[in-house]
Amino acid sequence: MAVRVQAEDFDTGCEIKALTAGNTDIGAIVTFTGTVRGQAGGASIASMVLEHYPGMTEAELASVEREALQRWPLDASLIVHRYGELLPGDNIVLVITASAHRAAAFHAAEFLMDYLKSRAPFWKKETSADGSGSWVDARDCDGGAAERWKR
Amino acid sequence: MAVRVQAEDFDTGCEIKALTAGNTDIGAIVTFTGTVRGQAGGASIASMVLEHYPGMTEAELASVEREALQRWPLDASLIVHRYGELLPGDNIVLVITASAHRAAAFHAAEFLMDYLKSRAPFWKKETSADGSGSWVDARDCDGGAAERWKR
Amino acid sequence: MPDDTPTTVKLLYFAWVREKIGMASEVVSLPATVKNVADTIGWLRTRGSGYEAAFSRPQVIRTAIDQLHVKDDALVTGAREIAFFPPVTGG
Amino acid sequence: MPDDTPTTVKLLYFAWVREKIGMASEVVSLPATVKNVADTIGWLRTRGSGYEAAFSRPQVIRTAIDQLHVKDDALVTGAREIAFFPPVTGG
Repeated sequence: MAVRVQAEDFDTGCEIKALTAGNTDIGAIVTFTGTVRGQAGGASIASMVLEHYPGMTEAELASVEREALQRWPLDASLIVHRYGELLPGDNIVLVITASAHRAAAFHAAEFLMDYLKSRAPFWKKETSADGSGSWVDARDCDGGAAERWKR
Repeated sequence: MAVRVQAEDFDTGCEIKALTAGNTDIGAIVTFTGTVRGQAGGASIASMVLEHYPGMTEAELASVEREALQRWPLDASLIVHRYGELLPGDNIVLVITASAHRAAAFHAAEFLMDYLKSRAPFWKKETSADGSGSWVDARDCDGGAAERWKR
Repeated sequence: MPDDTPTTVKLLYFAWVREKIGMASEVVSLPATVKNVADTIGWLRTRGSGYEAAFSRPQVIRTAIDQLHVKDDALVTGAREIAFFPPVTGG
Repeated sequence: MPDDTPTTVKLLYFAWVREKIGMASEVVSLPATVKNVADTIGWLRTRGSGYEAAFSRPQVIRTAIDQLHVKDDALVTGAREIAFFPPVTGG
């Protein structure tokens, strides 16, 4: 059960090993890795800057993780989110969930991503190939994706 | 788009890298890793043997993968399933799905696991700590999990 | 082929079906009276106590013809390979 | 605290709110008439063209008080830190 906000890259394989080493109760591990796409709405992206709200980011991610732990029987979980300048293909976010139950691991990971996208204070600014920068607009469907977990 | 049936272990991190290297269209990568649990119904498991039907296994996994590709916009996918003798904590199965869309990657991975568990000709025999062996019974809920994707 | 030509086919057994029968595969000539999967199972049960033990609960036996899952009423005519096994437990 | 004591609070701005205002944070004394988030935004808009540009569409401004998401009618009394930002786009 951990949350990290960092400028450094992460390695999904290493994070899985660190999270699950020595635990033979698990059975099911789901990871979600989000990466920078080279295209956005037809335009080429040269780079991206992820701004965040230090302190609140960690608090929101921890809160989202606690909510997942209350809903699903997880043996382990991890959220890693990067900030700073990123290039196409770079890692942005990693979510790992581990459980004895396959469905729990899948649903908790999907929940974590949906909630994180609607709540964690990050903002993306894309720089296109011609050097112009623009803030990414929030997509309505991200709010909707989080909405369906309401209860 | 690949299927592998092998005795050897796999490394989830390496498989992600190999599958997605150089592709900056992706954005979302989901992995499911299934591992051998050290307990089954309260009894300790010393080891497990996975028997399979060579030829049919590969054909069924490829068929399940084709079905997923028809349903979701995937940029890449991989199914790796091991056979032979395995110990608690060992990897059994890996599914990776990569897409521009987070929901597609999640749902396709869950579908692949549900279908694979109901269709791929593998059988698990567990050896308990006292040396007795027993074939694992199919769980009704695995059939049900596949059933909900019917259309 | 004419109805009364015996079908020569490879049978494969997996998991506890294999263990109860005591072999992994065999080649047999199916009698002309054996038309579908259920007939094949009925005929196999007459071949000895191992077969009888393996197929005593036909409802838990799954079948593949030429490596495709089939139901009990699937015709075995022209089959090259028929496999019998318990419900699968991979993943 | 009595109603007419001015609230001294740290304001934080992120993303294009920060860019339009031209700074990332400042410490201000809110007038006693400013009771909630909507009042705060209304008051900020009177402070110059950068603020007016940042808050010209209040419906796309999100607010956190002491690092918790709040709605426009949340009271600012006792707040140590109020942050204004566009809808989040992480993940």
